Amino acid sequence: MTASMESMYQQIILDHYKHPNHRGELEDFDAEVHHVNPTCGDEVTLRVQVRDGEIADLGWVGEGCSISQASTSVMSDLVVGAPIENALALQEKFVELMQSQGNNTLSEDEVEALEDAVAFEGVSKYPARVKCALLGWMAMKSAVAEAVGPASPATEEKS
Amino acid sequence: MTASMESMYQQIILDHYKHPNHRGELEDFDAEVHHVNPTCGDEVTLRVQVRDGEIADLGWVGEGCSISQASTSVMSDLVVGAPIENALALQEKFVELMQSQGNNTLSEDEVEALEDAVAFEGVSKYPARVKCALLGWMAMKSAVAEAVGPASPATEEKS
Amino acid sequence: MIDVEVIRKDFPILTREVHGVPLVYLDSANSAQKPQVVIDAEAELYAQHYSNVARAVHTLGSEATHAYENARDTVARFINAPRRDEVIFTKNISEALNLLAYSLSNAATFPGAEKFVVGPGDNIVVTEMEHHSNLVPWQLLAQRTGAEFRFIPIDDEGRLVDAAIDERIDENTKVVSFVYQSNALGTINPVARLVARARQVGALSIIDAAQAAPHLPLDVQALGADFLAFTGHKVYGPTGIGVLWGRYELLAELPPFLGGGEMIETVSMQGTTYAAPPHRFEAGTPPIAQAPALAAAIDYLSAIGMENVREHEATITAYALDRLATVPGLRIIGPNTPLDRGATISFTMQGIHPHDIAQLLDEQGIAVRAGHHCARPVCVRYGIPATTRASFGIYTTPAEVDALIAGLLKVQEMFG
Amino acid sequence: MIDVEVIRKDFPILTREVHGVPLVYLDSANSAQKPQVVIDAEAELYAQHYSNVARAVHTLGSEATHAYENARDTVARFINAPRRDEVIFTKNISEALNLLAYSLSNAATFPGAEKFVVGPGDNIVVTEMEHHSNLVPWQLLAQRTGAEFRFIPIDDEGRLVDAAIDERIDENTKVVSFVYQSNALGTINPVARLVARARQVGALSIIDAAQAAPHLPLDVQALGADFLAFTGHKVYGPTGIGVLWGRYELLAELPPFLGGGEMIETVSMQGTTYAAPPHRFEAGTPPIAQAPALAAAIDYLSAIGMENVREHEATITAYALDRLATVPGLRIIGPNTPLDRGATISFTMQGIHPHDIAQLLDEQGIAVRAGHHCARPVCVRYGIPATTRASFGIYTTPAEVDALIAGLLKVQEMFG
Ligand SMILES: Cc1ncc(COP(=O)(O)O)c(C=O)c1O
Ligand SMILES: Cc1ncc(COP(=O)(O)O)c(C=O)c1O
Repeated sequence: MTASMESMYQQIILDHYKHPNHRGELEDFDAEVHHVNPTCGDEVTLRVQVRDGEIADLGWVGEGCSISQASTSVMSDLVVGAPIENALALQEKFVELMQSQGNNTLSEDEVEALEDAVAFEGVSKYPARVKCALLGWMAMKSAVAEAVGPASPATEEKS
Repeated sequence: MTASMESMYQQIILDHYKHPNHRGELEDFDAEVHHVNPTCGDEVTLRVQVRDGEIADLGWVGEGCSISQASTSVMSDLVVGAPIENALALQEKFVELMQSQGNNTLSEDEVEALEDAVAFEGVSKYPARVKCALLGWMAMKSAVAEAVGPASPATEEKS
Repeated sequence: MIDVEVIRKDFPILTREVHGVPLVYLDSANSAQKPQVVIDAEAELYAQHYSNVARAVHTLGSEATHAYENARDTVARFINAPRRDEVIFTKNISEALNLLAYSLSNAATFPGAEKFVVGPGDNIVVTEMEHHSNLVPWQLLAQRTGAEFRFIPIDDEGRLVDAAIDERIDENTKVVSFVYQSNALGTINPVARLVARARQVGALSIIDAAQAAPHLPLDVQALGADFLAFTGHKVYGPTGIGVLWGRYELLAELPPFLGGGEMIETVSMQGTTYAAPPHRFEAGTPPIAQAPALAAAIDYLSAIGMENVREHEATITAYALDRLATVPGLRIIGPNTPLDRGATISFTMQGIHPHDIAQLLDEQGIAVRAGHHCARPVCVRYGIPATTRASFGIYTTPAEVDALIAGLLKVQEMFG
Repeated sequence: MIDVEVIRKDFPILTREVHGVPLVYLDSANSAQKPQVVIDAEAELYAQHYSNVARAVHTLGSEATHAYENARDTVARFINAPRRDEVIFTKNISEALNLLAYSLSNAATFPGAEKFVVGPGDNIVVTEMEHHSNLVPWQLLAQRTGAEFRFIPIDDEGRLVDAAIDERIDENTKVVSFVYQSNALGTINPVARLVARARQVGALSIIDAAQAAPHLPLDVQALGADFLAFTGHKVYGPTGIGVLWGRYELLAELPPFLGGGEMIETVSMQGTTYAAPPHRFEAGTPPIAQAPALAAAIDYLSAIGMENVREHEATITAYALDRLATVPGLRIIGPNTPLDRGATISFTMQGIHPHDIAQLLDEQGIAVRAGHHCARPVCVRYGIPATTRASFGIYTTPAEVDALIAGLLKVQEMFG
């Protein structure tokens, strides 16, 4: 394996792809979203449960390349149990990383907070694949917005 | 004047422009045509009189650049009194000369037959001006066709 | 046979390394690389003979016009067009196909163009294997006019269902537009059969030759269709230029598409009359520098000889099909024998997404494409999200096919 | 001030001779010459980083995409666009203007685009000094939709008749499209006034900045119009590329124009959904190599500074107007003072046809244009068949103006 091959397909990504976390359908949930990447056909269906301003649980099923599947798995690990605010802040940082075209300017702290998600940095050089890496993160953001949003007063009661 | 300036604006062209031949309205004619070069606004109205298979007379009026005016004058000199067949053959040779893009392959005899019209050879290098040089010749061809054509049985009687 | 090693020297990019390994470019169906003569033709025009064309009466204008119009002659010879003024320059083949679709809908309000009108009750037929550029323009035309949009389905091998040709193309068909060689499957379609059926019902026939032009000799007189189009960047030419060829009698009556400079005869505020073809369809400043560069590409191909190109690519394709058959879990999408197919091979591999395959091949220096190749209905037809596609050209060597096979095996190992 | 002699060294063609004399290129309004950096940018992309864009997942694809999308950023900065995705690449400005005209007529059959529909009772307003590329598309739109085509007349000095602005643009006006700087007259129009009036009546405003972009700083936010377009080859960039800028909210709702690869979101035989701007309007393979070359041209201009460009050209123009006034029988068509006019001067000379003038100047190495400059209504307005036009750019020197004057006097002598 060449050095860049490693950078792109770090063991982390392949591991998550082969053994994804939080994969499965959540029974008890506040919102469900279905996101598709039309250019490559990757898709994910994601459910979240929100309690006391935290993402209490999250489950997803999907089809797609290793990048989209592994990224969704990594994202799940990072946000389950996290305050919504932190999850969305992480999401923003991840989007930034993906749009960096290989020249990220994140601080060390930010890099640390992204944990395994930093493995996807190499993807940012490939515009066609950035969307794959973002698929799960975008779905999470939509689902959380739906679960807590003003459009969903039901959620208000629960919090 | 540079050599090429001379080749393009030979004295012949300027002379014909300043003193055009056969300019004027023919009273007794078999056909009249009006041709316009829409790209530069040059125009010519041309009348012919056909007798015994010959262009007995021709007259024209027009507006335009020296090339279109001089070319029409030169053409008139060449075809008045000529058998229609010869006039049309000359017209074809002139079109050929104009489409030669500066590399004409006419024989010496053909060149000789074109007389003053050979002065326009330099024009063939300028696509935008070829139409100017052809204006009068095209008008002559149309007018003759109209005068003798099957569409005009009146002409039949006259011949 | 052609000498690939000699040819490769003409393409500067082929000496490049990618991720520290020599480039193996197997994505020519997406876009072909450029020989130095093409790059030079464009640069030389700018450095020595540039000016706007047609409108100028000065020397540079006449030189640039000459170069531009010479390119039209070159294209006419390349496709054996009976007349040079049947060759229209567009920006790419997508524009060429849209030009036709818009000219047809413009017929509804254009005096004298009644015979081209398409409307409710009429239908437009394409195939299930079209590139989006020969599919969406016709869907949009149907939407604008109320005509029906239809397609001829494909079978499991990636060939048109023959029986459907006579059925889908019927008395109400106004347009039959189809791809000569499929960019997604490699299939070469029965052009004569489709053109004959179109003619039988009085429909216009249009050939998308984007993938045929780089690979086989084209002869519009022998093909017999009404229109044919191709795109410069796939025939080793520059981007920014495409070609539409059409029968002169049809072009002469077709309403204009884009309005602007140079496509007019005379303009007034009360109304405008239009120039004769091809200028009627070339509004605005054309691809002045790209036309001679396209001509250089065509001259380059012609010097090799299109029959030699076809032969070379047939050999490579047969070799690649044989070798790919040895890769476990690999499935060819499209014809898996060399018969009636071109040098473009799509496939899937058990359990590995095409995007992962392509990316991991790239890490080994091998450029292939992954996705639906702008022909999503093909993927839908075979129930797959995407394919990986390797496509070959005049510079492709058997060693590059070997590199592809080795690369695929390595990918399987990583995902194993 | 800028150092013209230094600039001239960047343009290889300026060392050329024509008819044995050094070239004096005074036809930049027709098309500008190219600095070496522009020629090199295109050549380098082909030789080192070429591949199709967007669709590829390999390294060359990512490099080419990067270069292409970077060019979009460069253009966005050049015109101070608030968002990069408001910048659409077309083949030239003619396509950009037609794109708008067709998107508007497509609104009639495009669900959700009702607000853009144009039809009987509505009107479309241009000016009497439009280039055919900003005139014919609107005539054709009127023809397709039944809307009325109107124009704002010009006065004897080549300026818009101010009173007509409020009169012609009325409550039924849907589109006001006008030239910023006239290519035939040199006039710079009152943009703010026209945009304000269009906004007042709820019409879309469109600026043809083909002749403004090379000469003065452009700021779409300050100009306030809804759309603005320009063309690559006039800003010292390559042929084969143009730019349409539009407000994002409008682009987001505008129906597509050309259908094909890369402008879609998802395609099926039953129907298609479209990508977000700018991709929705960029069907097919874009001008991949031309985009970085255009960016190189813009970077080149920006390094000089557009304020410096304007200042240099104002000086040359004032000088040329002074000198031309000394030529007997010469009449300026358009403003004959430097106020609100650009570096493009049209004129006639008593008794000598413009074609003859241009040809005889060419024989002296001086390239000017003669004709109606694709703005025939202007010639009709002044009752002349054509004009001779000298136009200046960043590389024009006072000595070249002197050569023009001497050349004109020589022409008069020949015809005397
Ligand atoms: C004012 C104006 N608009 C539009 C155009 C058309 O530009 P293009 O031919 O590049 O489309 C031109 C130049 O020819 C022009 O001067
Ligand atoms: C069969 C076919 N048709 C049309 C196209 C569109 O070509 P372009 O993008 O150059 O318009 C392509 C290539 O992308 C193709 O393969």
